[in-house]
Amino acid sequence: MGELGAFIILALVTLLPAAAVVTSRNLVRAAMSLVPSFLGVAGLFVLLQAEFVAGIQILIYAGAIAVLILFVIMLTAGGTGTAVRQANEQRVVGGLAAAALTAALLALLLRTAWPLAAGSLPRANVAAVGSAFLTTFVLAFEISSVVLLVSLVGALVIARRER
Amino acid sequence: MLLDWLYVAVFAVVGVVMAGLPLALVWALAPRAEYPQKHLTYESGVVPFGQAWAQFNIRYYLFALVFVLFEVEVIYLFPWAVVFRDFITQRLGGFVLAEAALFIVILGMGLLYAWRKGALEWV
Amino acid sequence: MSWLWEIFKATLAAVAVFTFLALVGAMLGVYLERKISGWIQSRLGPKHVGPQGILQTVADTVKLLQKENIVPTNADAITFNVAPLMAAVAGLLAWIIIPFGPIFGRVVIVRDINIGLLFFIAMASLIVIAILLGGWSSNNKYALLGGFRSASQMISYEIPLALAVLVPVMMAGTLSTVGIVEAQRGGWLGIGNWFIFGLPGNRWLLIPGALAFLVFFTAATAEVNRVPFDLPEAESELVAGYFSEYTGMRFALFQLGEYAEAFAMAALTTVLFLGGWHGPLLPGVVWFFTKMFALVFVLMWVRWTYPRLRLDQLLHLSWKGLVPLGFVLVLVTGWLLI
Amino acid sequence: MTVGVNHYLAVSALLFGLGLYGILTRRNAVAILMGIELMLNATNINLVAFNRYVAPGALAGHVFALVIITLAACEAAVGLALVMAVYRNLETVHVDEINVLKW
Repeated sequence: MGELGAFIILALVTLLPAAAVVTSRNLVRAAMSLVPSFLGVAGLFVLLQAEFVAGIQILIYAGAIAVLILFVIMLTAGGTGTAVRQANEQRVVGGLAAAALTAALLALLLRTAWPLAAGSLPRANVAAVGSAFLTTFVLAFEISSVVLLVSLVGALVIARRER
Repeated sequence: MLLDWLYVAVFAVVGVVMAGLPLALVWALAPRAEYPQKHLTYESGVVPFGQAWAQFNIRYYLFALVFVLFEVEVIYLFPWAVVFRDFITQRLGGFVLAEAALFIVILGMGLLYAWRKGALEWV
Repeated sequence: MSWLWEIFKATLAAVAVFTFLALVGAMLGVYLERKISGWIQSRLGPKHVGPQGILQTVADTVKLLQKENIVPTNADAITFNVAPLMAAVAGLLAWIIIPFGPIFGRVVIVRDINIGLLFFIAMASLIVIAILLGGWSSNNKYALLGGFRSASQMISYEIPLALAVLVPVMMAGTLSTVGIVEAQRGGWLGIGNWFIFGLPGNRWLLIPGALAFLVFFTAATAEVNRVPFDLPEAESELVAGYFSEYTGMRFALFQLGEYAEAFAMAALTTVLFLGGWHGPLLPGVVWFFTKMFALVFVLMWVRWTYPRLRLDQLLHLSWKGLVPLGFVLVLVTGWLLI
Repeated sequence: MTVGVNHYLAVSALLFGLGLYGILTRRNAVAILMGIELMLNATNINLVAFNRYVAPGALAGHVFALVIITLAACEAAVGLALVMAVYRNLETVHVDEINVLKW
């Protein structure tokens, strides 16, 4: 019973701020409500026994990406967004399209019989993730550093005016 | 494991309540003398002018950008650090260290690039 | 219903830790700071309220309770109130993983999360958001710029903090704080196995261990915005940094968050590098608190001995000094461990 | 009743729909990026849920989710660099005003 209660609370903590992000008129408040949504998702990861991924979610999403988004909003005077109309004119059509896709997704996901397997994840999943990274997923480990390098160089070239 | 994070959730909720307690006390106790001048923002005495939003300058963003990309590197180094000693006992220490060294060197080149291109300069 | 009992125990622990932080962290911290800075400048510091001025901070708090909470014109009231709460709660949450030492054979710790250190750094990164929102919501140019500068400083010092934490994690092979302290047990006079002195197996680890201690303590000082890194709220700089619009109790909440984080950083440095509760004769908890308050004393002592760094020197030190040094330390530790 | 895989799939589908709504109906480029972050979170929930319920043996789902978090950070960094460049040149971040093919 406890886990279901926790799940419902965390699902609400994820979905309600996410709704606020997409509908709020004030842009900084939208970015601010992004943080509880990320923390709610981190809570869901904890319920799924993915402790390391939950820690990384809090650290990277709520701690770094949200800060970057807040920085850019404040730097591009988005903060004054309150006066400017935020939603474009295709609001109704967009809403319908999103609702249709969500309904299709729900129908697809909830109706198929997933091959559930018993068993639970290794307890110390930091060590398990570490050994997975270093043995079976070595390529992902190394490619990620190349992706980080490329995106760092690319973002710096785009953002800075060539002097 | 779930219990640890139950403590974290309860700590957050109780923290917000306990931090809100003095605010509620102040709301109850503190006097209210409303006059418009009091609400003007403090510009060291000068009458505030214009909107508060910062004029456009790129260097704040550059530091946030470099921060995000180097923070992401922590994802890979933390599990490596935790599992490093187990690999040493399996005589695989050199191989694993080489992997992490390659990872760090590639990212070090990113830092070097940002350094040479002056992205880390404040001016 | 076992989990109802667990929630009750958790609330008790939360109330206990919060009052400990509010009393020891904020009140005692402010009192110590004023007394020590007085002593360093060969003056007396607070003396009148209570014996030796011990009740000075209590008087300050009561005074703060009567200060009116002013929200500046067309500021974003919700964010204005949420930011200090967030800073205080993040400071509180950082204390969950700090082990105080064994009493009757059981280690006193709120919860030993097995990704402890990652959780601590994640909480430290949440404070940056509180500062940015506080600065933005005050609708004051100087507060906003102060928020930017302070946030830039804190995010720049999070990378060396994370890299310096890697060294003890590699030596101990676990992220949980109790595990790290257990790995520093024993050794000559109970001190020999501290990570600052390297592992018993090979003493060469002394070099990366001690250097990582320095990098961690410097980054911790910068994370907590203390001199020589307290540029954002420096008197000579912007009006009062990100909390120039905050009056009364909300300002005190920001201070509580800051002092709680300062004490947590000092406690974590003892856990990571100075062997937590290990020490020759005295019981564990006494050792832990002496080391923690020694580091808090160093934090306050540094305040009156080092000039304040300009923002570009400060960022220069982090990105061009501590981050490359952090990388080198991780690699050298790895190489020495093989 | 216990929490099954369908619960998590429902939450991630809803989050995905909210993110899509955000992308389709927002004028500000940064708000669109926020919608993308929500959709990426939805996929992460799916990955970790499947890893827990369908294949608890290996940690493939966790590793995949971590790589997605890395790519989300890179995408946010480059996307916001584009927004800054557009703001510097065209003084606007509203996507429907950025219709000039030449800079």
